[in-house]
Amino acid sequence: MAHPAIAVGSVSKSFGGIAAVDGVSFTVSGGEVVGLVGENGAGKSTIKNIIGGALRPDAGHVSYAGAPAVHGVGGAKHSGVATVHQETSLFPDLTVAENILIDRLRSPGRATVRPGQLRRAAAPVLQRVGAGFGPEALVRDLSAGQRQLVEIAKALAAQPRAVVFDEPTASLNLAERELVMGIVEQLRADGVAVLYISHYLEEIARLTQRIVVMRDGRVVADRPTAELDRAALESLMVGRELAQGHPPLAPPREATTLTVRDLGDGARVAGVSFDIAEGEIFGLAGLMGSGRTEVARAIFGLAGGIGRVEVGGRRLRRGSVRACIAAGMAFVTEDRRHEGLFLDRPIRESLSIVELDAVCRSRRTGWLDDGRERRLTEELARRVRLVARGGLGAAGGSLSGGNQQKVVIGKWLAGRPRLIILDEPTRGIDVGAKAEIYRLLADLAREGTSILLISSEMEEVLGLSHRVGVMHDGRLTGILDRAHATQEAVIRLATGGAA
Amino acid sequence: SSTGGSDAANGSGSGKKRTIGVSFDLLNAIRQAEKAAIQKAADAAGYSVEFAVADQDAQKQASQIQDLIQTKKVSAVIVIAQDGQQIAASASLAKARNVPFLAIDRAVADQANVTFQITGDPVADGKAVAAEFLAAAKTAPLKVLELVGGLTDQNAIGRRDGFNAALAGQPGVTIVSQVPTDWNPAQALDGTSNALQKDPTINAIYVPSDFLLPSVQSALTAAGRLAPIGDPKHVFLVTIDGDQNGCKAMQAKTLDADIATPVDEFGKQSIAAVTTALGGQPVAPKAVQAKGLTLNQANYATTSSQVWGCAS
Amino acid sequence: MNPPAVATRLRAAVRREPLLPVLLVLLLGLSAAYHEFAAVANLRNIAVQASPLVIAAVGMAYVIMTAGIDLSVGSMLFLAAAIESARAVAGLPTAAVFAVVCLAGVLMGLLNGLAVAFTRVPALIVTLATMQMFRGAGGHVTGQQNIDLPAKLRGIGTAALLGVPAPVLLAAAVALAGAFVFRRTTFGRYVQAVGSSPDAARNAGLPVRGVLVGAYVAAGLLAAVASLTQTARLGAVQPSIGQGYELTVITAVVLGGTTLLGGRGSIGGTVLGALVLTTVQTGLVFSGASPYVFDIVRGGVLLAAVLAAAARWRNLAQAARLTGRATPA
Amino acid sequence: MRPEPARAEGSVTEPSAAPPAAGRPVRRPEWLADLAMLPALVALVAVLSVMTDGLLTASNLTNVLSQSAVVAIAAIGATFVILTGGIDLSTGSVIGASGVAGAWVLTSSGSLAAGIAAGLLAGTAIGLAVGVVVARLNVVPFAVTLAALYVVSGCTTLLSHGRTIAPVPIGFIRFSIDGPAGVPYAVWLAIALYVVAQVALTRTAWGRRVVHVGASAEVARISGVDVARTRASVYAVAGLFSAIAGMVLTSGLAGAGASMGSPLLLNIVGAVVLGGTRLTGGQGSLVRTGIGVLFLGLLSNGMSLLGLASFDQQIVTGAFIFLAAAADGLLRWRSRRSGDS
Ligand SMILES: Nc1ncnc2c1ncn2[C@@H]1O[C@H](COP(=O)(O)OP(=O)(O)OP(=O)(O)O)[C@@H](O)[C@H]1O
Ligand SMILES: Nc1ncnc2c1ncn2[C@@H]1O[C@H](COP(=O)(O)OP(=O)(O)OP(=O)(O)O)[C@@H](O)[C@H]1O
Ligand SMILES: [Mg+2]
Ligand SMILES: [Mg+2]
Repeated sequence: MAHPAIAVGSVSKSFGGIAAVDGVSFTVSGGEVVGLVGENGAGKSTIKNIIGGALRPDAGHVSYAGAPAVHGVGGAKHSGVATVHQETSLFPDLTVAENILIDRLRSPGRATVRPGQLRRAAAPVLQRVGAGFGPEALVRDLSAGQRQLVEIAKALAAQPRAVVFDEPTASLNLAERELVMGIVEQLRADGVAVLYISHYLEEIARLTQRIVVMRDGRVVADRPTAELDRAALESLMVGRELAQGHPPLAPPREATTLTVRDLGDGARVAGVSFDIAEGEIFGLAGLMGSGRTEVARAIFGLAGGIGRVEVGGRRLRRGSVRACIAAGMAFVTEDRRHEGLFLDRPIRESLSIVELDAVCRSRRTGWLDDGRERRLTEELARRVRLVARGGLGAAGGSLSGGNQQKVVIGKWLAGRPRLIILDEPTRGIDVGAKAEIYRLLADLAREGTSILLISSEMEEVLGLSHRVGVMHDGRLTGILDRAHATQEAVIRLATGGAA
Repeated sequence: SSTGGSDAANGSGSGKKRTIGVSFDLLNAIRQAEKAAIQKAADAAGYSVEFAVADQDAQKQASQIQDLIQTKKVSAVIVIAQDGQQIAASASLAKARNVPFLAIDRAVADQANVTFQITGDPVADGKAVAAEFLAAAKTAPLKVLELVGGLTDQNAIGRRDGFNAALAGQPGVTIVSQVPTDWNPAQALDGTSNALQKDPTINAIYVPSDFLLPSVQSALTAAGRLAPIGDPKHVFLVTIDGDQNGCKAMQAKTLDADIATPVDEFGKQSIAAVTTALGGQPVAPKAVQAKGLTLNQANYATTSSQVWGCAS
Repeated sequence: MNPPAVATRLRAAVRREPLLPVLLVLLLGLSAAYHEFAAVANLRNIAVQASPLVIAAVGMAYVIMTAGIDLSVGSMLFLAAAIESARAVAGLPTAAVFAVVCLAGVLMGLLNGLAVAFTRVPALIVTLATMQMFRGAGGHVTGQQNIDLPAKLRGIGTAALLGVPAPVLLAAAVALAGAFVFRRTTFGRYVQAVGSSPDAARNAGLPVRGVLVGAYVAAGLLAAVASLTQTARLGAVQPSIGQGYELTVITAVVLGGTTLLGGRGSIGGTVLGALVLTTVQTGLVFSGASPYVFDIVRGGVLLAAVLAAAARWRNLAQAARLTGRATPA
Repeated sequence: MRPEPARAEGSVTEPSAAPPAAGRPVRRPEWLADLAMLPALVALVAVLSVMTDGLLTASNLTNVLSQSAVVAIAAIGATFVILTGGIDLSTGSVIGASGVAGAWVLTSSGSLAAGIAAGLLAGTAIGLAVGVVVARLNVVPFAVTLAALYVVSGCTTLLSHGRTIAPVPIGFIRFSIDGPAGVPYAVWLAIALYVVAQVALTRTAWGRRVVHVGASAEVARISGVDVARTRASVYAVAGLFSAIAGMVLTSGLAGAGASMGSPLLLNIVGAVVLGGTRLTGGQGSLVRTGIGVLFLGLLSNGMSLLGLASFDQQIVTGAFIFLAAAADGLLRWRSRRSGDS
């Protein structure tokens, strides 16, 4: 019989004495989509990196179509294996076309690079992934979501025999998710082998024929998709039963915490007005690029200065993050690796940074008190259920994506904020962690904290929010209360239709 | 007696040969000549020499002198100061350890702790150059381009002031442009080309040091003005120092005169002073200014042998 | 072609290289102030004086584009000159001498490149170290003496083709080649890619180390070429050659709008930067100002350029963001 | 403005000095990292002491210390700047400027206090100006400080007419000649400053913020750190320390000249990075810098004892700077090979 396109044989890999992957074996054959699921830190991305040649396994072997893998990214590419990275790996200063064709810049049969030819070669691939931007655009100017599309286009342009997707839809919204899944199905139809890593179990259920479940670096199950229902899958991943659905919401209080009037950033977003009451969770839905992030950043003083923002009735000086924090605001960024936490400083410092003054012996002197800092940070780590195998002294970069996100949320909890703005808080987070974060948000709301929740995950926004605001092309096109907030209504507003 | 001294020092195999520490500000052609002169005189007098270069770093020079005196325990130090003022600290250190402290080539401001000093006489050299210009001006009036050395270097200042003073109010010689070179060949080259560009009637150039000569020559070449003496295109050139460039140019008859620095004197007299001082006598006179030796086409045959640049 | 087209093209060019109008204004202003300035001969002067800087700066641009830096240019310049003047070498036929010097440049660059690419030592430190080593080595070769060059080696400093001086031709050739390689070859694209994001480069399996080495070799080679033209004009080799030159070269590159963060910049801008710097210098000589004023002016110009560049990149990003979204595939 | 992934990702490739070890060791790795260069220093001492005689004598070691004092003090400021991921090329000219300013007031007014105050004030002011430009307009420090280098040294030379300001009162010179235990006051001052600075770095919120700005300005900004203020403050501090160094140098040289500081720049930056403080910021300490300074100090002292020719000294220094840095780099690399390929 034909060899499987990808065969992973008892592969192990550890970082600084911590086993990230431990004796993992599975195969992916042409024309099948295999799902790889597991909690944050289970080792999925590590496996992907090993298959893609970016990491060398400590033990075990990888083979492509029967041929043992030559180490190195080049080797994998050469044998027709493409990977779509979780954290995109593009060149911000190069054009989209150059990024997509980075391996084949030279025009066929020529010694030189010809921009026109690159453009022509890139355009169809971009079309295929339904990108809304041209091959000439600089990646620097694209949003997180758009970058993900470029990343996928890059993989497809190589005409691969096998593709590994690592959470390709994490930064996409419904429409584009559909698109990507269409692409995956197309690939399968073309006989390409696909390894699909995702935390969206419905995607897994829909796309895959077989599911490999990882926990703590080991494979705990490798079964046909048909045999696994959602509950079974989750308990396999987490190793325990999960409380299903969203936690109950307490009704918001009377007093309004946040008042936003005619907010704009001078570029994309304008005329956004809404209020959030004490203890209310206000969802913000919309297509990618609709400007939700911009709104969040504008409120938090990171972008634009147009419009009025009040917290507890006190008008805020615009464009000043510190003023916002002083007024009790907190902001969980969508771009955790670059804005969320220090990748190469101890995790502890990322947790204590917001309340550094609080861990000083006396606020005025600014003398740090290690004891207090340790107590505070360990308390926070517990509250967000952080899994840091290296301890809080380890570097933030050594955490898996999900646990990094927990740190980013955790650092704000020290200050007991009145208003938390979360931009894609559960992006790239496993079901277990998600449930924890949902409960955390519900608890915070119950204690009276107001929450602005931006998410591309429809059922998350609908399930968690008292009210849902919908954005379209930089405008707030409507606000639906819980009763009227249905998928259809949101989509209609998000695509510019009337409420 | 110096030979006798040397016999005494070398002959007695006790190996107790006295060491002189030498610290230069930098090392280039003329410094090499000065180094050689010191070495020669020292060998003759039976001293060994510890040599250090400070790469134009005043603090480094201070450190080197400190190391020489305190750790190497040299019997005397001869210094070409990077900075005539800042060397004072080192001088007082030497005084404290009562090690004779001698300065050559560049004058030291505070003479209190200096045992002996022999320098060129930049002002006199500048005057000597001016004299050559005046002589030449008798035949035809000169329009002069004056290059100026580093504006923070007393020698450069002296050479400029002596020259200007001697020419003040003299008919026939007019300084049409002054170009600062900061002792930088490239700057001299560009400055000269630009000046020749600005005023093509320039027919004489004062080059304050031989090591700028090649730059000036190629600037002239580029302007098609490099011609031997007698040729109407010839530009009247006078320089100071008397190194190999100068001598070659003299032979090639493209250079009219060169005021040679008496580096051998520096060596001889400083080492002599060391011997006196180590002998316990006071050195007199304490400060000597050795005039430059004028080498021109007229006296070339007779004088060139005494010019260090022509010796090699 | 019709005027509006010309206008738009001009505007585009200016947007790409904002230094262009600056240079023109500078030239016009100086010509107005000093009537000898406008003379063809003088402009040729400026071009000649600028050419070593242009050549060295193009090499530096490549290095800076990879988010690196090369402090050893000045010393490479000196060591190359020293080797050129060495008895053993200077005796050879002219072509051979040039070959040897260029080879020396390549080797020096190779040393820098290998060190930067294979040890994780920051470029600043690597080149800080080699800066000293090369100068020391040069000192060995020359014995800290002034050495005249034989006439045959001064040719490329003084010769001219159709009235265009050799150094200018050389500089022009280097600039064109540099620009072409940067825009139109995989190496050039990789240089920008590596500077733009080393991580992504590694993920994409680009020959990161090869690219780094290549950039530094280019810098070394061009430093040697610059040295050839420079010494040919000076006619002699002094121990002080190239001291502090690295800062001038870097100034020219930064002036040209290349950011020290790597990934962004252009060869054309670099050339303009060198020209502006030289023009300012000549202007100061014409005005008879002291060299210290020159330092102050140079610093001021650099600062202005950097601020302008910073603002410019911001605007570009803004514009691109808005259009980038709009452009349909 | 959105973050520039290019930069942020760049920081990912830079390793954490301390790889996450098993168990929960928190500070020990930091300490080990701080002392990474110590073996190299010891080795150097060993080699030099066999090759030369009189290296390890008390008087010579005192000389090494007093000769290193100026660089040591200036390197403190440089360390803070580099910790934020910046660099200050103007250090050398600020040393000159503040020295000249101080010496001028000192000689003209005759008051020691006034002179020193003037010097420190001048340096701090320049540093602050540079810092404000770097921070508020946020442009690349390398370029800004390069410009500052030209402007400052140019102005100083212009104002002092290129002359050296001397002589300064003998009492002022004594400061770098004698002191308790035969060790000059200058050295004691340097040591004291190192203790203070190291404490400020590791034990105060300001120090922590400096490191954070270097580790990731974006993260710091979003977490409420006033990045601009922190940056500016760091350059002001650097200016202050350069000024102190300038005054010490003036006392050591019995006079101040505009260009006296410029040759020191290489040693200052060299010492900081040699000690193992990361040029991209976020990792480093004054312990490391101290080691770096001693390394370079001993090296040049040893070479002048060996009577090496100046160009050989340059070669050796260069080689050592590189080897030391490479050794450190290789260690980090090895420790992280497993990390990113
Ligand atoms: N470069 C690294 N250095 C040290 N430890 C690492 C490194 N990369 C990953 N790890 C560790 O390896 C384990 C697996 O990480 P990995 O990223 O594969 O998890 P994951 O399954 O992809 O999680 P997520 O679903 O959040 O992406 C984690 O415990 C993480 O801390
Ligand atoms: N990383 C980025 N760099 C530059 N511009 C960006 C970036 N991300 C988004 N933008 C711009 O900001 C505007 C709004 O994008 P934004 O990210 O806020 O959309 P969004 O609704 O938050 O969708 P998503 O969060 O999925 O990107 C768009 O014009 C986009 O081009
Ligand atoms: Mg992952
Ligand atoms: Mg967003």
